[in-house]
This record gives sequence, structure tokens and C-alpha cells, in this order.
Amino acid sequence: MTTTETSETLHRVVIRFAGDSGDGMQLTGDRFTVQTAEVGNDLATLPDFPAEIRAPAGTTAGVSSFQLQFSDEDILTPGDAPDVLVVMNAAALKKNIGDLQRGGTLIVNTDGFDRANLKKAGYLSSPLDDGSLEPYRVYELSLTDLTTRSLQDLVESRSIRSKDAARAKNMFALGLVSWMFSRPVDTTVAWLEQKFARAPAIAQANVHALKAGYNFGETTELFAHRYEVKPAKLPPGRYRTISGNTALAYGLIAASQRCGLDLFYGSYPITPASDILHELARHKRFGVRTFQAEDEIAAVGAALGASFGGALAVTASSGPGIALKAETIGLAVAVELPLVVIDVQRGGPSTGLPTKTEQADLLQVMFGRNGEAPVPVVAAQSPGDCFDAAIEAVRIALTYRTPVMLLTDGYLANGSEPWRLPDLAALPDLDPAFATAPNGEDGTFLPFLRDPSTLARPWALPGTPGLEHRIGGLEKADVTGNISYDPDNHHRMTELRQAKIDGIARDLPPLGLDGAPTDDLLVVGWGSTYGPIREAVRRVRADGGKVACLHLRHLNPFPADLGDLLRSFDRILVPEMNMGQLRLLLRARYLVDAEGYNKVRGQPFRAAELHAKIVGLLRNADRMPVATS
Amino acid sequence: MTTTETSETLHRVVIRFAGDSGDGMQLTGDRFTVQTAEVGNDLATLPDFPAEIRAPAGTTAGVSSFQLQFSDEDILTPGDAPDVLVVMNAAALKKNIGDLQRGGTLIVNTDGFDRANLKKAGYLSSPLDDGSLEPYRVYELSLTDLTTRSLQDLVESRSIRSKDAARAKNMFALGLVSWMFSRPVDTTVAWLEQKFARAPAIAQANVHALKAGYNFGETTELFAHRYEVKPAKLPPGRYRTISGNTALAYGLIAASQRCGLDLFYGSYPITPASDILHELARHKRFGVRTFQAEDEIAAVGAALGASFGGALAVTASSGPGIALKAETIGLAVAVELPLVVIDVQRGGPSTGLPTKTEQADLLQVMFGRNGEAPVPVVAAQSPGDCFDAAIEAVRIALTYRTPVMLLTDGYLANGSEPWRLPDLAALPDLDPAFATAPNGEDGTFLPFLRDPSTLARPWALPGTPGLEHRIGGLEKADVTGNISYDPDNHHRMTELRQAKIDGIARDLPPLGLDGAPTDDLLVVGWGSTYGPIREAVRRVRADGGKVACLHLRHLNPFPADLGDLLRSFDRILVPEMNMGQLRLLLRARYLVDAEGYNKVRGQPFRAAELHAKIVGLLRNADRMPVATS
Amino acid sequence: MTEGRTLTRKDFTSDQEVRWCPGCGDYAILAAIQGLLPELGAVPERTVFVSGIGCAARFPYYMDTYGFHGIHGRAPAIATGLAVSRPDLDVWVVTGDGDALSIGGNHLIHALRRNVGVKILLFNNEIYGLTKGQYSPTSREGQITKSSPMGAIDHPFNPVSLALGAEATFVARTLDNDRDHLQTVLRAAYEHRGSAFVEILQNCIVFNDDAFLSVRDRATGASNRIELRHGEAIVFGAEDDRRAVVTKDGGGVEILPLDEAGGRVVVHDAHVDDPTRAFALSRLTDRDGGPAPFGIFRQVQRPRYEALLVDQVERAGEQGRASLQALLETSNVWDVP
Amino acid sequence: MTEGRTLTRKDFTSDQEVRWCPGCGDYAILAAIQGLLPELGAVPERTVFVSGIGCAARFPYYMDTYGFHGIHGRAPAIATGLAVSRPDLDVWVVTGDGDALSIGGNHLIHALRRNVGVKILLFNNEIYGLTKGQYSPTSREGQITKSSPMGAIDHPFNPVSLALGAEATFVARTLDNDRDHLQTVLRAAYEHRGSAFVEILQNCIVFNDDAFLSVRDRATGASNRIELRHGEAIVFGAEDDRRAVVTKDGGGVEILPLDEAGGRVVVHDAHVDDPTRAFALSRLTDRDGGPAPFGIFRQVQRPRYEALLVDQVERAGEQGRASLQALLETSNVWDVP
Ligand SMILES: Cc1ncc(C[n+]2csc(CCOP(=O)(O)OP(=O)(O)O)c2C)c(N)n1
Ligand SMILES: Cc1ncc(C[n+]2csc(CCOP(=O)(O)OP(=O)(O)O)c2C)c(N)n1
Ligand code: SF4
Ligand code: SF4
Ligand SMILES: [Mg+2]
Ligand SMILES: [Mg+2]
Repeated sequence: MTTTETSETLHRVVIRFAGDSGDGMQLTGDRFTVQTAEVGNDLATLPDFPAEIRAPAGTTAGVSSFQLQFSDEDILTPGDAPDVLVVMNAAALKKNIGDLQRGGTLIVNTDGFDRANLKKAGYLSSPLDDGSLEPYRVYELSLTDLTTRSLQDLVESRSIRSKDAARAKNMFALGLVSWMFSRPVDTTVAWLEQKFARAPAIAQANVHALKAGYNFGETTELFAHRYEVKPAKLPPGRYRTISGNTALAYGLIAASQRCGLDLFYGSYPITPASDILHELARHKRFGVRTFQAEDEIAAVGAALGASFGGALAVTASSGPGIALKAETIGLAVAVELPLVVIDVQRGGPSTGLPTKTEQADLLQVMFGRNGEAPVPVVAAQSPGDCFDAAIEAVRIALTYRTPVMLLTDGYLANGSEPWRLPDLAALPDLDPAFATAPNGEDGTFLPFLRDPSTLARPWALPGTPGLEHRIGGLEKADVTGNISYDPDNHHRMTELRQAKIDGIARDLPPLGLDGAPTDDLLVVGWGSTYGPIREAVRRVRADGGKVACLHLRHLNPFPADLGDLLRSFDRILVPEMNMGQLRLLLRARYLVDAEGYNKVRGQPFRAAELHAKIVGLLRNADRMPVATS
Repeated sequence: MTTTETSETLHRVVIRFAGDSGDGMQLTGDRFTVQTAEVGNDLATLPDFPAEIRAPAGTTAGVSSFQLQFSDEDILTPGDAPDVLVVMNAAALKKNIGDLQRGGTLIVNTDGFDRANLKKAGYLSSPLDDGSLEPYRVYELSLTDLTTRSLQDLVESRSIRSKDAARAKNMFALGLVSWMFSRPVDTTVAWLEQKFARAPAIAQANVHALKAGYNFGETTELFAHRYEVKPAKLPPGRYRTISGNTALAYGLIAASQRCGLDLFYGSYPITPASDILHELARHKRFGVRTFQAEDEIAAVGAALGASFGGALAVTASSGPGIALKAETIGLAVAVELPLVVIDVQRGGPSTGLPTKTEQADLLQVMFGRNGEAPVPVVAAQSPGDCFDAAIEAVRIALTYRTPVMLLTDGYLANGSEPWRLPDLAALPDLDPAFATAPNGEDGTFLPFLRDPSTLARPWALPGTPGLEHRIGGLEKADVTGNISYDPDNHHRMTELRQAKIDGIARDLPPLGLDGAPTDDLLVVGWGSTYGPIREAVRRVRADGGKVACLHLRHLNPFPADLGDLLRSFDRILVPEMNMGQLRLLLRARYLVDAEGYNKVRGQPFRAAELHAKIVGLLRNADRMPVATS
Repeated sequence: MTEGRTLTRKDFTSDQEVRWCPGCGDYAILAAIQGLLPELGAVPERTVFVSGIGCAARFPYYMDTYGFHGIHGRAPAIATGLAVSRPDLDVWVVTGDGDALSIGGNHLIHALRRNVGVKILLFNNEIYGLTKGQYSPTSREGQITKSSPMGAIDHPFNPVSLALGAEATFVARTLDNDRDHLQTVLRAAYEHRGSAFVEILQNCIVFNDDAFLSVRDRATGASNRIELRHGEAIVFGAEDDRRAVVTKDGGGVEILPLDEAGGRVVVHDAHVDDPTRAFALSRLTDRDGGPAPFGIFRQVQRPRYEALLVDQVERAGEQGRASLQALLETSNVWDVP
Repeated sequence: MTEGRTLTRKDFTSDQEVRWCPGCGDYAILAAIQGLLPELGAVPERTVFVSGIGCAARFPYYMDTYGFHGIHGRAPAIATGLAVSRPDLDVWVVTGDGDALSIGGNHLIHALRRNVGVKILLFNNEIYGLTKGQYSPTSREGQITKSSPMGAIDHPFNPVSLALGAEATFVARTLDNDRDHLQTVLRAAYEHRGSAFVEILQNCIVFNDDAFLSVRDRATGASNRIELRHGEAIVFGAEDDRRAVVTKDGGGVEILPLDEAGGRVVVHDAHVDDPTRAFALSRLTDRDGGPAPFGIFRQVQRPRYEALLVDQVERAGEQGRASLQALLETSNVWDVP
């Protein structure tokens, strides 16, 4: 350490990297995340990028950003407003400056502010000169120039082109910020060397730039401060960072190992679900068979065919693709075979906002099929939780011989957090319990003779002698499964299918209420709003408000104790990134006058807005200590 | 008239014809319906046939039937239990006898009761001999034999084959029953001559058989009775009988004439919606363009393309096909173009019961799309009402530039009733109100600048100079319609789309409550349950019960006065041929503790079961005069 | 495969009543297949029939094997998933001209290009039977049906041409009422390693009777059937009216009286890799009431999709036993004590 | 059609920023089309671009015409409805290899068989661009992509073969970086009365750079391009390496050095009704880094779908003015006083 430097200890920091789509901001953020995890901080991330592969360079439409919150205590969200903003060009400044905390740190790459940049960003005069940045602690640096100069040798020796040198500026920035927040860069060095193993010169350039940035921080006298964020006191265990899509893929593989069935994953690429396919395709050694189908209908159809054959069958998509799968999911309901259907939700309707997050498919997955076709619905609440949610979806599908909808969203899919590796031995037992022998009198096989406790039907695999049978989408006679147009049978079968799904509630553990039934308000959520809701509730409590919260993993059927819990509160708030879908279900089922907080902005909630909403409600009801106002 | 005959006057009769799929029961029923309409009775019909083209001859699976109620007063349903049952074979007896009123009239074709017939029907001994038919007034006739004998000349002269002669037995039966209920057969004679114009011998055979049946009634002494049902006192006007599918097709043509746009009908065949396509394909002289697409997705896609081009665009299917259209309906929501989507509901889930009726697609059409994608929903309540419902759907689509879901069902589609021809001049004015000139400053065109009162956007047709614009499924900037990923814009557009649909409620007339807000119970229905609900309510009132009822044409948005009306009742019953879909919506929206009466039997409700349910509810609440118990 | 069991057609016949119209061509196909399977050494428990929706698609219910009556058009997709996860099974798809070529066209062509080991039997009756008589993608121009009262205006697909354009490795045509031919073709399809596409002309007696009269008529049909036999010159017709298929200038083939054919008679080669000649033959059709080719147009080897996939799984597995723990730890980990 | 207006490429250029990656082949196609339309006499208000989803499918936003950015795969369906209801418009479809051949395969082949008057431009980059690099139905066997880390195992479609198998009346291939060729082909497509299918090889610089190197390379590509010109012998190659396309025994065509070709050189006939020769030519591909044919494979006349439909509507109309009242009274009516 140089002598000029003082080191300040912070509890939590929110940092955002922003630049052009081509500037490598996602990669920078990813690496900073890994380095931060290594230091032992708790963290949460929020990548945000345009729907175009590379939207017009230099424009605000082309800005890509990555936000990360890290802390020495456990945290739940990627943070509302950044404390530190790194911008690579004028457009990135324009688009992000409004979010930066007053007094926050702004690191500007001045090389991204020439006239063309300013014009593309829509600036008439340079914001660097007009005083508009006064509220911030601004560091203006020629990052591109500093980077190229640090790589001059490599360029001169023709190891790399000068274009390549300029491209490494994100690594320079990463080095600098790593120094600033005292994060070691060794793993990034190793990672770069592996990633560019086939282009050693490029690897070298990036490593060089990274170290140059780090050293620049250390040697320059520009920065008065260096910060430290101490490790968080996380529960003991082995940790890694993980994104939701990866956790989901791992969860599926774990479930497949656990139940002893090969995983069949039928899918058609779509943002933000494609990465699950990419991840699984790399793990064929676990017996995973990935099938990139011609469309979503074929993907789910193939999965259902594989399920008939005895595979652990999974399909995934985002909203538009789930709509296409609707008819086949209905068939799966009718034939009662295990199937997991993953919906990584994104902004809608229609193509909507493909790279943004939203929770507006709940009613679609509940009701988006013809006829009475009930399907269990499970939702994940954080990136790491996607692992558990996947296993739970598989458990229900296998136990009840039913398609299960598993909901995640764009934020969970791409966001990441530290994740404590699960104790594999403690994962639930999953048993396919295939039918092996005739279940009828006189040795016949009755494919719709149900298990009296679960109402599940037998799953008999082709290849098993004596259990030959036919299934299909026409109504089936109870027990025998033969085609039946009998009116009473149809009513009975409709009731049985419903009762089977309703019965899943029996397995569910009691709901964990965070708070007391005597609190003044209950906040009910589901899915990725978990972090912001918990965070907001913490803050409200810190302000003296009495608020409880409840986060639902199971959206169909609802847990058996939900009704009583809801009815023990006078006021219920349901924040959702949709226009009130869970709220509709709760009101219809329990006749409780739940209120909504509904925003569809393609962004996760900020804890601050939820905090404000809750405090407002409590105040209206005269339930907020005045001191905090 | 022969001397042996006495004529009895009845108020209402329920008759059912039942036979093998190949026996022509649907045709017989249709003709009897027309003859009955001509006499001036009010009537309602219920065809019921297997999903197979010609299910196994002689088995109960192959039985096809047609039920008709006719009366001298206005009636609402095809009747619960038949007074008269005509069966052409043993299987038809087996399947239908349970429904016949005790003391009812049973006409049996004994030629359909040979050993093979009995075996196929699953009879161990002949029901004609074992006394089981004692509760009925049974007429055993060798219908087949009587028919062939009456056609002996034609067979002998080789004009027809003896197979053809036997086939005409349904006409013999029709003749007999026509005599019995004093209906003239002239129009059927004319109809037969036209239908078989290309095969005059077949025409002759059928006419012969028909008259032979009629004369048989007149001359034989078997029948003690002949019945008369006097004309009903219907509102004055010109009448015809009409089925729901035909009325729907006519409604679409009328709407197209009214708004001056050519009708584009994109569809893929599916039971029970195909007849709309067949009907429309015959009316190209009205400028109708029917397009039989390669699948349902193409059908709705083509319709949406046609709408972009300025046609009155309509697509139709049944539940499974509607599921397939979901993604494209979402696109229509996003691009805000007029489109009518018809769902002729049938038994589900999946392929379900293709030829049976059900109302279980309400939640699918409400929510079966990704993202927040609100769509107006309109439902028809009787066969003739399909005409008006179609026009209302078109009105909303054109006025609000939105896809509209129009719900009918298998019962409405195939059932028929007398229909008073509408006064065409009094049909609503429909104005496409195309954009013709730029609406922005400096002559630009803003495709998402909304009409302030309806929030509808301008509909600008290709071919119009100066209004060139692009639409699509990505989120659009308010006003300009350019692609926008702006968070606040997305929220605003989501709210605007919702507000536009909610605003439709402003146009809706006050709800017509049948009954008084002080009544003890409110029965709320929608769709084809109209008839049985009204009939049941009449009966309850006749018993002294105080019950009101309400039938909803608009299921989204709900009429503005619905909430107040609901809340003025202590008890609400919602009978539906599903597991409680409207009920869910009402409970969620108005927090009223509505109870359901839910049956999915593939059959319309019987007035009797609803009567029993209502009486039971009133009794439980001590609200039923004891006298009637 | 029969493991000492002697199976007969009864072992493949389910107890369900057959629900087709009397006289429907589907009956003959059902009987032919029930009779053939035991001969092929197939066993009921390892045989699966998958179908979509339509009259034809009711087929699985009548077979005492495993069966999956799917939804309209999706049978090739369902069958693909089944075959990929269970390459040990015999997977058959039974489909109609609407099911396979209208709503299911995409799944069909993708299954064929992938060469999934599924045998696809298309019962082509040139009509939608189950929905009571609308025109289909194989109906003829001008055909009057319920949905085309003024005549169909759609130019039809030629199923064999389409399959060849979609890279199919096995393509054949046969018909319902020639049991021997049907069984011969199906045997070859069964033995083909990869996807097999068989168009079976099938008479719908109710809605499109005699659509194939020129080639199906008991008396005269045989003389209009151009039998394709690998390695043989393509000559057909009645004794007194022998005709030959000959190459045509500018590509393609045509029909000439045998005595005018000269040296141009085509010798059929189903195994040649280039599908052009098979495509040329497919252009001879009975649309105008004339002769049409029957038999195996094309039969070439290409790796099966599921074999390639299994191979990747196995190769991946060779890298050592898969450990879940190791997988979770692929990324940098740290320990919190 | 321009009615005295003189239009330029600017009249077809919208004010929207073009959002493709720098160096993407799509730019050249866009510029070529914007430059061509005024020459063809097209007018912006009667021109409509319809697309699905993908990088290519962003095309309509950049044209100052009417435009409809649809959903994935459905552009041919949307365009069909538009063309059928508005035969007066010029309707173009812009689609990608995933959009047209994967999810949208069925709509594509049905539009082609119906011969709807829609011009379908398939930008084939052999990859899913917009979703960041998965293999597509035209990707090559063994291709390593995000979703095929061990190599793609799907046998690809040959888009030209598929279109021919689907009864297309106009089928052509061109490429992004040969503006003259592109414009010549598109002009012919525009003038064709019926559906036109044009495969445009397009370089995706980010996810599949140089996929078409053998035919697209600035220096050597031209010599590997087999130019198809109606009525001309098919000869190509560098000055010192002239090669010819010749007929092959057993059907199909192959490539020989010109001096070995003898009398077997194929004279291209795009107008012959039998699509066999065009199909044969389509089997020559650049998959192995060799030469491939460009130009118009097939161009034959068949009535347009929408013209046939309009004709039925008009013929129906000749039966006299349609009266709604009369329609309602077609069935027996009775009066209640
Ligand atoms: C999604 C969906 N669309 C439409 C239908 C209605 N439908 C059932 S079978 C069929 C066509 C049958 O024709 P084909 O495939 O030729 O079989 P065939 O009955 O002639 O054997 C149609 C349109 C359906 N069941 N599901
Ligand atoms: C229903 C649906 N499924 C999947 C997607 C995701 N998606 C968008 S474009 C695309 C493929 C693009 O490939 P291609 O058509 O070849 O176009 P390119 O981007 O290469 O130009 C996919 C899979 C989607 N938008 N909608
Ligand atoms: S409708 Fe035609 S295809 Fe269907 S069962 Fe009857 S005869 Fe066979
Ligand atoms: S990803 Fe490929 S196809 Fe898409 S814009 Fe970039 S270079 Fe073009
Ligand atoms: Mg058919
Ligand atoms: Mg592509």
C-alpha cells in the first residue's frame, strides 16, 4: 500500500458498471461478482442489457449495465441506487446518472465523450463541463487511452491489434475498481488465461490491462480513499456464486440423479430461458439428453413423449413459448404423466420486453388451457433458490403424475448471489415408482386405477410386458382409461383431476410467517420479489412499523394454512411485478380485501419504493410511530 | 281423420329420436323441428351424437339422438326428460330409456332388436319381453319392415336398392310422429325433393316412406291418441328456426355489411365450430373471404394480417384451437387491431369430449396469454342470440381496436330455436373510422396517439399515403409507437391497454335484473345456461320462492352496475357448466361469497336440477313456503 | 426379439371396438399391420403406436401394444421424444393427411430431416374424415367439400415430393387394399434404420369415395400402378399395354409405351444418395386419373438422430463418472467456517 | 405505379436507427432493397414488409413503408391474410433461417404451395442470431454452438430443395454481398405473379462468421458461384478453371471440368414445369466448402391463391346483389301476427 491511501470500512456498497453493448460490461460485472464473493461478502446482482445483440453503438438504446450490491451482512437485493457508477461513454452516463446517489462516486471514461459520442447520446453540451455532475464525486479518466498505453508493447510487437488493446479497457476499469474495493484479481487472471487459452496474446493483453488498472489505483494520487467491506457472517458452509438459470439446470440434474431417471430436456431457444439449455447441453455426462426442437410445441411434445418412455421430462421457455405449449400441457393433464414446464418470465404482452423481468404469467400458467385442466404451480424466489424449486417441481411431478409449472423470471435467471452448496445427501428422496405388474383382477392392467392417498395413476413404461395400454386426450373412463363419453364419468374424472392437485397441499410444510399474526400489516409475495420485500420489511421494522411477511413457493394449490393466516390480518399488501395476479387468486379464494402494489417496469422492485408503500399504508391506519416520519 | 282417433291438446311435449349413427336421427330431428316451427310452437332442440363419424353400429357408443321440446307458450330449454321416445334399435333403448318419463310414450322399432342387436347393446335378454318397459306406453312396430314393404314397388322396379329402402325408415318414423302430433309434412316433402334432386329415385323413396308413416298412423288402430299443441303466443314478427352456428355466421355477415368491410374468416376445422366455416364459405357473394388455414395459428395470424389490411377479421375454433391461438392473440393485444376470436366451447381438458358442450374456457380466454394482455369477452346465451352477440363483438373490436373473445358452446352451436328475424335497419351503426390523414404535428403519423374518450388508436390502412408506419409485438412508446424499452413507458402502456378495455363498460346498458333486489337469492349465469336458469327460476317462483336472476353478456369488462347489484343480495348462486370460473372472477372482483352449482357432464343443465338446487338453498335459509315441499 | 414366444395377430389386437365407418380403408390397413408385426418379430410390449387426431389417428386404440393418442398434428414430436429417450423401442406414428401435412407439417419435415428412428404411416384419404369432410392439403384443386363449396383453390402437396425435399432417408407409397404390397413396404420401413415415411392411399368411403379410383380399382387399378423395385427397370401396365418410365429431356421422367421407350427406360435405384431421381418419380401422379408409382422411392443410410445423441452422451460419460458435487463446485468456491 | 412521383431510396428509409451489429450482412441487404424498390416502381404506401422475430426480422422498422413485425415464425401466415384481403399491395416477408425453417416451417411450405403473392426473403446465416448463437435448421452437422457444445447432430434442411418439394413456383438463391445479383433476383421475384422464395446467404459476423466463405469471399467466392441463367449452359469458375454442371447417370447433376463435360452440359431452364431439374441443381451445395448455384432455380406460372379466391367471390356476386334480408329468409319462415 502506498502512503497516500486511507482505507475506509463500509457495510454495503452498490456499484454499477455501464457502457456500450460492445464494451463488455456484463463480463466485467460477472468478474467483479466472483472477486467479491471470494472476499466473503454477501451480494446480489442485476444485469440489464438491450434486446438487440449489439444495439446501435454509442446510443442510449445500446447501453448495457451490471449492478451489484455487496455487504458484510446478509443482503437481499442488488440495491436501489448505486453508490458508485462507472460509465464508459456518454450514453451510459445519460442513461444511468439519474440513479446515482447524491454524493456518490462517478468514474468516467472521458474517451467515450467525444463529439460523436455526445451527439449519439443526445447531449447538446458535454455534461463533464456544464456543472451538472457537481452533486457527485467525479473521477475523469482517459480509460481507453490509459489501457492502450499500458498495452503499447504488445501492439508494437504485433501480438495484438490496437483495436484489441482498446477493447481491454473494461479490464482496466475492473482492475481499478478492484483496487478501490480491495478485491484480489488473481481468479480473474486465471479465468482470463483459461478463457483465451486459444489466443494467448489476447489473454495477456487483458491480464495486463487488469493489472494496469489495479496498479493505476495504487500509484496515482487521484484517489483519496480505498474501501474495505468485511466478509459477511453467512451460515457456515461451502459457497459459490450462482445465477438462477445455472441453479435451475443444476437442480434438474440433481433431481435426475436422485430419482435415477435420465433427464430429457426439450426446448426451443428464447430469452431469458436459453441459458438453461446451454448449461444442460454441457452436462451430457450426467445422462442429460437435450433436444433443441423446431418450436415450443415440439419441445413440450417431445418431452411428453419422453415422459411416456420413462424419462425425467422437462421443457422450458418464456411467456410467448409457454403460450404455444398450452395445448400440449392440457394433453399432459389428461394423460397424467410427470412433466416439468419452466416459464422464465419476461416483460409482456407478446414479444414485449424480451430481456426485462416481469411476473405476469401467473394467470397464464394457472388457466391458459382449454377446459378444466388444473396444474400445480411452483415459484423460485432467488437465484440460488432455483435449485430447490426445481427439485420441488420434480418431486410433485413424479409423485402426482402431473405436469408442474415452475416459474422464474428474467431477474432470477441472470441475477446471481452467493449460494451455499446443498448437502447432497439431504436432498429429498425421489422415487419414480414405476408400475411393474398388473393391478387389475385377472391380470389386467388398469392405467387409471389411482393410488388412494395421492390419487396418482400408475406410470407403466413401454417395454414392460403385460402392462400394454393406450392413453390420449379424449376423456377416459375412471379406472380402465378406455375412451368414455359418459356424462357422469366426465364429471367424476374432472373432480378427480382437481382433487389430485388440491391434495398436494397435504405435503406442504406449514407456512413460515416472518412476523406475528398480531402485526398491523401482512405483505404477501411470490417469486423474485422476495429480496426487495424482505429488505423493505426490515427497514419498516427498523422504523418501528409492525409488519409481517409471507412468501409463497406454492401458488397452486395454496398451502392449507394460508387462509387462516390471511384472515388473521386486517390489512394485506400484495406487491407484484404485474397488475395483481396473485392478488386476484387470493381474493377469489379467501375473500380477503388484499391490496396490490403493482408495477411493470421490467425492473425488480426497489426496497425503497416498497418501504414507502408500506409506511404509507401503516400511516394511513395510524400504525406508524411518528418519530420516523 | 279416421273415426277411432281422439285428439288431445297438450301444452308442451318433449320428444327424443334415438338410433344408430347411421340411422339419420339428426336429420329426422331437424325436419321435425322445421315442421314444428311451422305450426307456430315455440321450441328448443338438443342434438347429441358421438365423436366418431360412425361409431360401431348397434352399440351404445354409436347411438345418436335428437331431443326437441315444443310448446304453446314460450320455452327456454329442450326439456329435461322426454315424454315421447322413439328408438330405432336396442342400443338406443338401452342408452335412453332411463330418461323417459314414467308413463311416457315409447315407440320401438322391433327390427332393431334381433339377437345381434341385443348383444351389441349388452342386453342378455330382450327388454321387450322382460317386463322392464311396463312403466311406459309402448308401441312395438316393425319400422324397417313396414318401410321396405311400402317401397317394394321401387325396389322391384330396380329404381332403388333394398338397402336404400331400409334406410328410409327414419322418414317412416318421422311421418308417423308427424301424424301423431298433427304436423304437416309438406315442407319436408319439398325439402327431400330438393336435397335428392340428383337422385330422384332416392327422393321418391324417402317421400314415399314419409307419407307411408303418416298414413300408417292415420289408418292403423294402434294409436288411441293423436295430440295437438297449439301455436305459442310469440311476439309478432317473421320467424325461422336457427342454430347458433348459423346465427353466428349471419351475425358476422350482417356486421360486415353494416360496417362496410369485407369479412375475412380465417379458420381451421374443428368440432363444433366447423359449421360456421361451412356456412360462411357458401356466402361469398357478400364479399366473404373464407380461408381454411393449415392450422389455428395460421388462421388467427392470417386474420390479424387481414385486419392490418382493413378487413373485418374473424377467426374461430374450439378450446384446443383457442389454446394454439394464444400467442397471436397476445400480438393482437400489442398491436391493437380489431379482431374477433370465437370459441365454440366443448368438453375438455385436451381433446376431451369433442361433440359435447361445456363452459370451461372462460378463464382460458381471460388469461391464456403471456403478460398483461386484457381482452374483452362477450358470450351468447341462446342459438338465436349468437347473431346479436356476433354484432356486439364486432362493435367492440372496431370501436376499441382490440381482439374480442366471443364465447358460445356446443349446445348453442348445434341446438336450434325459433328466431324472430331482426329489423335490419335497427342494427347498430358500425364505423371502422379509418385514419385518413396524419395526426401529428408537422404532418407525421402517430399510430399510438389515442382517442381520448375510447383510448383507441388510429387504424391506418396500407395504401394510404403519408400514414406509413410499423407495428409489432415489442413494447411501443406511447404515442409514437416506436420500439421502447423505457421502464416507465412500459408501465404506462400496460395501464393504458387495461384502461382501454375497462372503459368499454361505459358503453354497456344497465343490467336487466329479472326479479327484485329484495329477493332472497340471486342466480347469476352466462352463456348457454340462460334457458335452464330462467326455466328453473320460473318454476321456483311458481312454487312461491323469491329469486332473481341475471345473465351476463359481457364477462370482461363487467358492467359498471354489477358490483352494486351483487352486493344487494345476501345469497348468490352461480350455476356453470365448469368448476366455477365466473364465480372465481366475481369473488375476486367484488368479494361476494357467491356459491356455485357446477357440473361438467357434457350436457346442458336440466331445469329440474337447478330448480332443486335453488329450492334447497332457499329452504336452508328458511325462505321457501312450506306448502311446496 | 420374440424370445421364444410365438406371437400371432391376436397378440396385437386390443379389446376395443373398432370405430370406423363400415367400408373404411382403415380396416384393411389395421388388419395388415396386426398380421405383419408378429412376422417381423415385433413384440407388443416394445412396440408403441403414436398418433395425432383424425380417423386414422384412432389406430393405437386397436393395437394391443403401448399407444399414445396425442393431439392434432403433434405425433411426430411426441414420437421423437419417445424414440430419443428410448431407442430400444419400435415407435410407429399413424397420421392422416390433415394431421401430418396440415397442422403437423412442420413436425413431420423436421422428424424426417433429423432421421429419428420412427416409422411414419400417413393414411392419405385426401380429406378431413373425422371433422366430416373438409378439403385437406392433399385434396385436389377444384374439389367440392363442405369448406370448399365452389371448389378448393389450394394447390395440393405431393407427400412424396415434400418428404424428399425434407431430406427423408426412406420414402415409400402403398395403398390400403393391396395387402401384400402394404406389408412388403412396411417390412422395409421397419427394417430401415432411421425415419421411414410411408404414404398409404386410403379410401374414405363416406366423404371422398373413390378418390384413388385409377390405381385402386379392383379390376383396373393394378395396371395403373407403377411398381418401383430396386434394381429393376420400371415397366408396368396390362399385358397388352405395357408402359415404361423413361428419362425426359430437361430433367425428370415420363411415361411411354414400352415399345417406344428405346434405351431410356429407368432402372430403379432406391439406394442412390442423390434424391433427384426419386423426386422425378414422385412427380408422376394419379391426379389426372392416370398411373402413379408405388413402392420404395428412396432408401439410403444416414445415422439416426437418437444414435448420434446417445453417442454424445456416451462420449461425455467417458470423461469419468459424473459427480454432482464436482459439478456444483465447477465455479470458484469459498468456505465460510 | 409511382404516379409521376420520382422516388429514391430515401423514400423507403425510415427514421429508425438500424440496430444490427457492425459488419452484419443484413446492412447490405437493406441497402440493396432500399435502392431497388424505387427502380421497380414500388411506392411506399402500397408496400408492406411483414416479418417474424430474429435479427433479420427487424427489417420492417428500417423501411419507410407499412410494416408488421409479427411473432416468431408466423410472418407467412400474417402476410397471407394481408395478401388475400388486399391483393393490391406489394407484400414482402423478411425472415431468418430459424424463423422460416424452424418454428415457421409449416407456414412457409403452405404459403408456397398455395402460391400466395408474397415475396419471401429468407436471410440464411445458418445460426440463431438474435438469441445469441444456437444452431438452426440450416446449421451444419457438427457445428459447435451454444446449444451444441459437442457439435450439432441435426441433418440440415436445404432451403431450396425444401421449397421445391413444397411446390413453390419461384425459387432462387442469392447472397448479401453481391448487390447486383441480389437486385436482379429480387426484381424477378417482385415481377413474379405468385409466391417467390429467395434464400439470401447472409453473414452473421458475431455468431457464425464466414459460414459461406467458399462462395462469399471477396477474392475467391465468385469462382465458386454457379450462376444459373435461364436458357444458358451452366458453366462457371475462374478463367483458368472453367467448370460445368452436367447430368449424372441415375438422375441428378454433378460438376465436371468444362473440358471433360462433353455434350452433357446442362442448359438451364427455369421455366420448365417439372421441378426435377431445379431440384437436382439444389443438391449442389457449398457445405463442403465447394461451389454452389445462385440465381433463379425455378420460375413457373400458376394462378395466385388470392386471385382464385377473388374470382370465386366475384363469380358468387354475379348471382345478383346480395341481400341480407333474403339470406335470413333462406330457411322456411313463418309470421306471427
Ligand atoms: C388443435 C386441433 N385442431 C383441430 C382439430 C379438429 N380435427 C380433428 S381431426 C382433423 C383432421 C382430420 O383429417 P386427417 O388428418 O386427414 O385424418 P382423417 O380423419 O382423414 O383420417 C381436424 C381438423 C383438433 N382435434 N385439434
Ligand atoms: C415463440 C418464440 N420462440 C422463441 C423466440 C426466441 N427467438 C427469437 S428470434 C429466434 C431465432 C432467430 O434466428 P433466425 O430466424 O435465424 O434469425 P436471425 O436472428 O439469425 O436473423 C428465436 C429462437 C421468440 N421470440 N418467440
Ligand atoms: S369418415 Fe372416412 S376415413 Fe373416417 S372412418 Fe369414415 S370412411 Fe374412414
Ligand atoms: S447477431 Fe449476427 S445476424 Fe444478428 S445483427 Fe449481429 S451479426 Fe447480424
Ligand atoms: Mg384424411
Ligand atoms: Mg439466422
